[in-house]
Formats: sequence, C-alpha cells, structure tokens
Amino acid sequence: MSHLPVLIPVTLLFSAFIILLGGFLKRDLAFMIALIGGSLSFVFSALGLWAVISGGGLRYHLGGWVPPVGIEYALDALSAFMSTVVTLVGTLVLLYSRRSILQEVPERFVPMYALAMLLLAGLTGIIVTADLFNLFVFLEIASLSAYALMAVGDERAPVASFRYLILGSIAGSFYVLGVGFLYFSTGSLNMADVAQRLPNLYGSRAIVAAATLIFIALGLKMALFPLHLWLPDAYSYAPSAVTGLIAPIMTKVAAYAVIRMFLTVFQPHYLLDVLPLMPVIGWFAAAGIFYGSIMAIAQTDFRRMLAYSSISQIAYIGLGIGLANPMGLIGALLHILNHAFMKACLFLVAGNIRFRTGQWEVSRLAGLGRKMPWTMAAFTVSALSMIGIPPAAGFFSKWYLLLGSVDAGNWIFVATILLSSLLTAVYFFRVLEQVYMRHSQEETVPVNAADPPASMLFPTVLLGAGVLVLGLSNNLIVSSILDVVVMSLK
Amino acid sequence: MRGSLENVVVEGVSRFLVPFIQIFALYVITHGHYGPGGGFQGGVILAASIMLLRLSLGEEYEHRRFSPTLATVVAAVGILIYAVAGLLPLAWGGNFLDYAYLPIPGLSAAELRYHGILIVETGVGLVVWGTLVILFDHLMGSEP
Amino acid sequence: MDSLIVDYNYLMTASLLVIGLYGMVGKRNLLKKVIGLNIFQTAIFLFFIQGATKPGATVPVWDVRISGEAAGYINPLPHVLILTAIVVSVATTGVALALLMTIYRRYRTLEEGTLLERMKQSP
Amino acid sequence: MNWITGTVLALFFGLLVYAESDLPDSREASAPARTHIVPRYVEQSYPETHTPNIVTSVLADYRGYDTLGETVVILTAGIAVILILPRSGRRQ
Repeated sequence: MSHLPVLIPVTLLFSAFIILLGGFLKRDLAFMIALIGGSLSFVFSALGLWAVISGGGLRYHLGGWVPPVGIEYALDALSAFMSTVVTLVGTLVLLYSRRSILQEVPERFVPMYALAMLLLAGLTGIIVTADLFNLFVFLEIASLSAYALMAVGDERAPVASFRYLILGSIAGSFYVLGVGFLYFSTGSLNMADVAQRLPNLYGSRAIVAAATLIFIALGLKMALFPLHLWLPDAYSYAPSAVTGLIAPIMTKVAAYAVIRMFLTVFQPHYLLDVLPLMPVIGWFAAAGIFYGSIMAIAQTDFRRMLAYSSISQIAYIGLGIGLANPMGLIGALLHILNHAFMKACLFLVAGNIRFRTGQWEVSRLAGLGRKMPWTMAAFTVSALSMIGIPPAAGFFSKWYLLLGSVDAGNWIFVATILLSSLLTAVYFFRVLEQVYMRHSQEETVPVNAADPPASMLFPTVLLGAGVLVLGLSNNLIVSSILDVVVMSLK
Repeated sequence: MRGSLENVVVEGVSRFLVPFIQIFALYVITHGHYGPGGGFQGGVILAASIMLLRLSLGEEYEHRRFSPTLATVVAAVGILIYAVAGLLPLAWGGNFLDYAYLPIPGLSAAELRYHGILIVETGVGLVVWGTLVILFDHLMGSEP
Repeated sequence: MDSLIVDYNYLMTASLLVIGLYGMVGKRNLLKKVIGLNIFQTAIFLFFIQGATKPGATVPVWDVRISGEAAGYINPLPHVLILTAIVVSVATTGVALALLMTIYRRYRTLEEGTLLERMKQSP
Repeated sequence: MNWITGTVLALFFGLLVYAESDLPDSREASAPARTHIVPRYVEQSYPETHTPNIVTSVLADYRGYDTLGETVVILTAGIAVILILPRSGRRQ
C-alpha cells in the first residue's frame, strides 16, 4: 500500500465532489458520504502511522516525477501522527454535527458538508505535503472553506468571518512572498531540497526575510498572541458544530506547519543561532498564555470563554516550540493531541448546551449537572484536563513543557506554566460551580433540558473518555511516536 | 435592474457574438498546448459568454437555458474529470496523476501525457466555467 | 552594481506591497480592504514574474530554433506558480464580496465604525 | 492611520528593502532559479510530454497536483458563495 500518503487527502476531496453531486438528490446522503469519507481517511492515516512506526517514513512522488521536479508527499512520524489526530477528531465531530446543523442552519445542509470535507482535505494536505508551494494551495483550500463555514452562524458572524478573511489572506500572501524569497534564493520548492541548499545561504538577507514572513504568516494562522485578533469573534459567532470542527484542529495544523518549517526546512541551527526566531515565539507565547487566561476569566459567555482559553492553550504549544529542546517539543506535540481532544469535547459540550437550552451564558448554566449528567461528566473530565490534574491528558503535556523549561533553565516559563494553571482553574471552577453547586431557577433553564440525542452525546462522551485514555497512555505515545520526531534535536 | 433593456441592438449583438466567444473559448482551451491559453483562460471566456447573455437577455430567459443548478453540475463534473484522471493511473500501476499510466491503448508515454494534459485542462475549463457562473448568479442575485 | 533597473522594479513592487497592506489594515471601509487585498496580491504576482525575466530570452514555448537550450527561454516556473496564485486570489475575492453582500444587507453599511455601532445596537 | 499601522507598514517596507541586496539577480546566469530545476523542465518538456508550451506542461503535468489544488480552490469559492448567499426567495 504505497499509495497511502496521497489517499489521505484525496479521499476527502473525492467525497466533497460526490457530496456536491449526490447531496442534491437526497439531503442525508451528504452526511453519509462525509462520514464514510472521513472514516476512510482516518483508516488510511492510521495505517500510515502504523507503517511509519514499523518501517520508517513513506515518500510519494505525485505524477511519478522524482522530487525536486515534481511534487512530493512525505509521511513521517510527525505528519502521520498529525493526520491521524486531525482525521479522528474531524470524523467524530462530523458524526456529531448532523442534528446540530439541522437545528441551527437546516437549509444549508449540503454545501456545509461539502465545505467541511474540503476543510479536512486542505488540512490533511498541509500535513502530508513536502512541497512549499503545495502547502500554500492546501492552506488556501482550508482557509476558504473555514471563512465560509464560519459566516453562516448568528447575525454578527459574517463580520467576524470577513475580519478573519482579511487577516487570513494577509497570512496566505505573506507565506507566498516568503516562499518567493526562498525560491529565488535556492531555486527549489521541495522542502528537503531547500533544506539541503540553505546552509550555504545562512548569511543571506533574503533568507531572513523569507523566514520572518513565513513565521508571521503561520503565527497568524495559528492565532499566536499578538496575532490572535480574528479568533474570539470567529469562534463565538459560528454555528456550534463548525466551531467544534475548526477550533480543535485548524490552529493545530498551523502549529504543525511551524514545527515542520523549524525542523525540516530551515533547520534548528538557523532559527536558534543565526536568526533567533524561536525564542521570540517562546516569549510571545508566554505573554499569550497570560493574556488568554485573563481574558477567559473576564468572559460571561461560555463559548467566548472557551475561545480565549484556546488562545492561551495555543500559546502553550507555541511555548513548547519556542523552547526548541526535545522535552519542550514533545510537550508541544503532546499538547496538540491533548488539546485537540479537550477542545473538541468542550466545544461539543457547548453545542449540547445550546441544543437543549438555546444559550451560553455562564450564569444561566445552573443546575445542568443533574439535567445533563453525561454531557457534564465529559465537560468535567476535559475541564480538569485543561487545568492539568492527573491522570487526565492535560497534565502530561504540561509536565513535559515544565521539564523542557527546566532543561532550558528558563524559570520565567516555569512560573508561567504553573501560574496559568491556577488561572485556568479559576475560570473552569466558576463554570463547574454553576453546573453542580447551584440550583436551577425555572426561568433560566428549560424544564425539559436533558442530555442530547445519542448521535450528539456519543462523540462528546467518547472525546471525554479519550482525554482519560490519552492521559493513561501518554508514555506509549511519547516513546513510540514523539521520541522519533524530536530525534533531530538531540 | 437588468434584463429589461428591450433594446434590439444590444440583444441582437450579444446573440450574434456569443457563439464566436464560445468557439474562441474552446480554441483557447485546446491551444494551451501550443501557446498562451489553457483551461483557466478558456473557462473564464466561456463564463463570460454566459454572463453576457444574462446581462443582455435577462435572467428569466437565460436561467432556462443555463440554470444555476446546471452550473453547479458542470463544475462538479469538471472536478470529477480531473480527479478520475488522477485516480485511474492508480489502478494501472502508476502514481496519482501519472498520465503515462492512463489506460488508452496504442500510445507512447509522451503521447499519453499529451492527452492527459488535454483531459485535465478540459476538466479545469468546466470547473472555472461553472464556478464563475455560480459566483455571478449569487453575487448579482436580488435580496431575499 | 548595474542593477539599477532591478532595484527600481523591486522598489516599485515593494511600494505596491506596502500600499496594499495599508489598504487592508489602515482603511476603515470594508470594500477598500478588499481592494487593498487585490493590490497586495497583484504586487506579489509582479514580484514573481519579474524574477522570471532574462535578457534576450523568449517566452517558454518550445521553439525549433532554440530547441532544448534552457538559456533561450525565460523561467517558466514562476509563471506556473502565479497562475495558481491568481486563481486563489480570484477565489478569495469572490468569497470576500459574498461576505460583504451579506454584511451590507444586514447592517446597510460597509464603514467599520458605523458597522460596529449597529452591531452593538442589534445583538 | 494610527501609529501601530504606520509602524507595521514601515517595518514591512524595511524588511523588503533589507532583503533586496541578497536576492539573486535573475539576469545573471548563475541565479539559482535559473540553474537548479528549470533547465530540466525546459530540456525534457517536449520529449516527455509532446507539449511545446512549457508553462502548460509544468502546470498540468510536472506540478499537476498544484493545479488540482487550485481547481479545488475555485470550486471551494463557488460552494462558499452558495453557502453564504443562498438564492432562495429571489423569485417573488
């Protein structure tokens, strides 16, 4: 099965086209095709991950042209890991989405699923590609579908989406400009080939411009503080299923691209010693952790609180990347996985609350603990994981980040991680208190509020359980996959 | 706003021009092998011919001849042509999009690539044609 | 350095990039932001295309008089990349205009200040 | 224009000017963009694809996957517009 790398995105692309043709015949066909496409792509990713663990990386030459001439796809430990995470979380959210979309935007069912598949295809394309320009093309597929999906939420959604479009297009254009500088300096677009030719050009100012532009672009896409301005509005006005799909994976894929640029294209030596961009990312991330946590405490809207918490959690990943030592990078990668599960679970919980009660005000969640026991159990597990209480998964990624900071001798980062856990505890315990300790007043929560239908409850609970399972099996994940990824740093 | 011009000159000229525009678009698509041209450019010209008809003859009339649904189908068929041209070589032992493995008997690898490019450009032309008509229809649509 | 012409071209491209970026982040009208985006992207196309030029070379279409002599043709790769980038730019503009139509229908304005006021009034 | 915008624009322009001096001049035969992959395209394009237009052969064959991607981009824009601006209710 040497075709695995290309099958991951192409399956998703193909299902999007079939949805476009078949969805107009019967509406539910769109949902079925999307689910089948997503699951197939997950199976291919998992097979790819297995192949990588047991036999090393897979390289695939599109069109049969040997790389630098043609476009290359590469499935190594890092990309196989990421594509498995993205397709798994994506498929679970797709399973969840049907009832939620039927309630919120029923008349736009078919194009929504086509775009959701294109979004996933774009994201997996970014992950498996080994070509700088091909990455841009798939970045734009993912971004365009995200703008459109986010625009159909409530009244203010188009404005938030437009702001995201402008900032996202700046990011895309900066990226192309950076690739242009790289291309004219090295003559190549293939990542491995560029990396091979870069060491001779380490003194070049054009490479400085290329690296700066590319990292600003990816920082914008990743919503790394202070480039996060598009995120809170976009996340809080979009339909709940869309936020559930985009929030856990899209910013993580941008973080992956940052790691890919750091490890594969520019090489650690350049970004640490010649042009120290990585420490800059680390310090901005440390500021972003505080900013996100403090803003989250100030929010009264549950989904907006989650959005700001996303900024803070993304900054954790940025901090791990900025540390640029093996422990820090393991922490960042583990946090990508854990946060994808936690945030997906939390946004699905938010969707469940909206499905049953129609609102998200934290002050009006009182008493839901008894009315929606399963949803709130999943919420509790994820919230504890976000705070970093073992054995939930969040603890272990923060642990590795702490170890990385200690290794780097950076005590400010250590203090940041510890303090921000306290801040996270503040905003989540406030919600937990409302949910479990307060008694519901009749006028705030509908009497019939209960757990949502099985198709929505199952993915929520599964993701919540996943947070625990990931926490318990973190040792296995680190030793079998992530250790291989950070090998080049040692 | 549009379509109600009832001007015989505008109507006659656009009816007269459209076939030429479309023939020229086909020429541009197929001439992509030998000079400037190709699927994108040809697709845009095809879409322009449809837009000219919509502007001059009015949407009520024109929607019957080239409906928005047909535009969507054209775009989806175009992308499927491209995707199938990519997937077929997989079954015949090649890599994705390796036109040399297209199952057309009696041609050398270079000729297969030549025809593969033509197939792909046709698909691209259909997609651009359909999509630009969709964009036009939805952006010009009156308020709900 | 006899690169005065190149410098001049490059500086013009850089100015266009800055003008486009100013349109996107400095202008308060949403439509002007889209125009700025288009200027910015077009300047990027210009950056790539001017990097493809060579003195005395012809368009990259196989010519029997030159046949396979690479020095005789200008660099085809930037042209290919820019064809892709143009399509991306068209697609982005289309989606941006669709969003602007929706915003205008809802709030009857495209000025950022007025828009923010009206968004606060009707939650 | 406030001072943040001004600073950002000035920094951006400064970066572009700063990078100019080390950007290889495309008129010199030694420029990497002229020596690395492009000669391979120019020399082999006609023998390998029978297509005289090298831009077309690179676009649709050597880098055909990019073109699939860009076709998907334009299709995405079409679906996006269908999603954002539904045409329902236009017929009274």
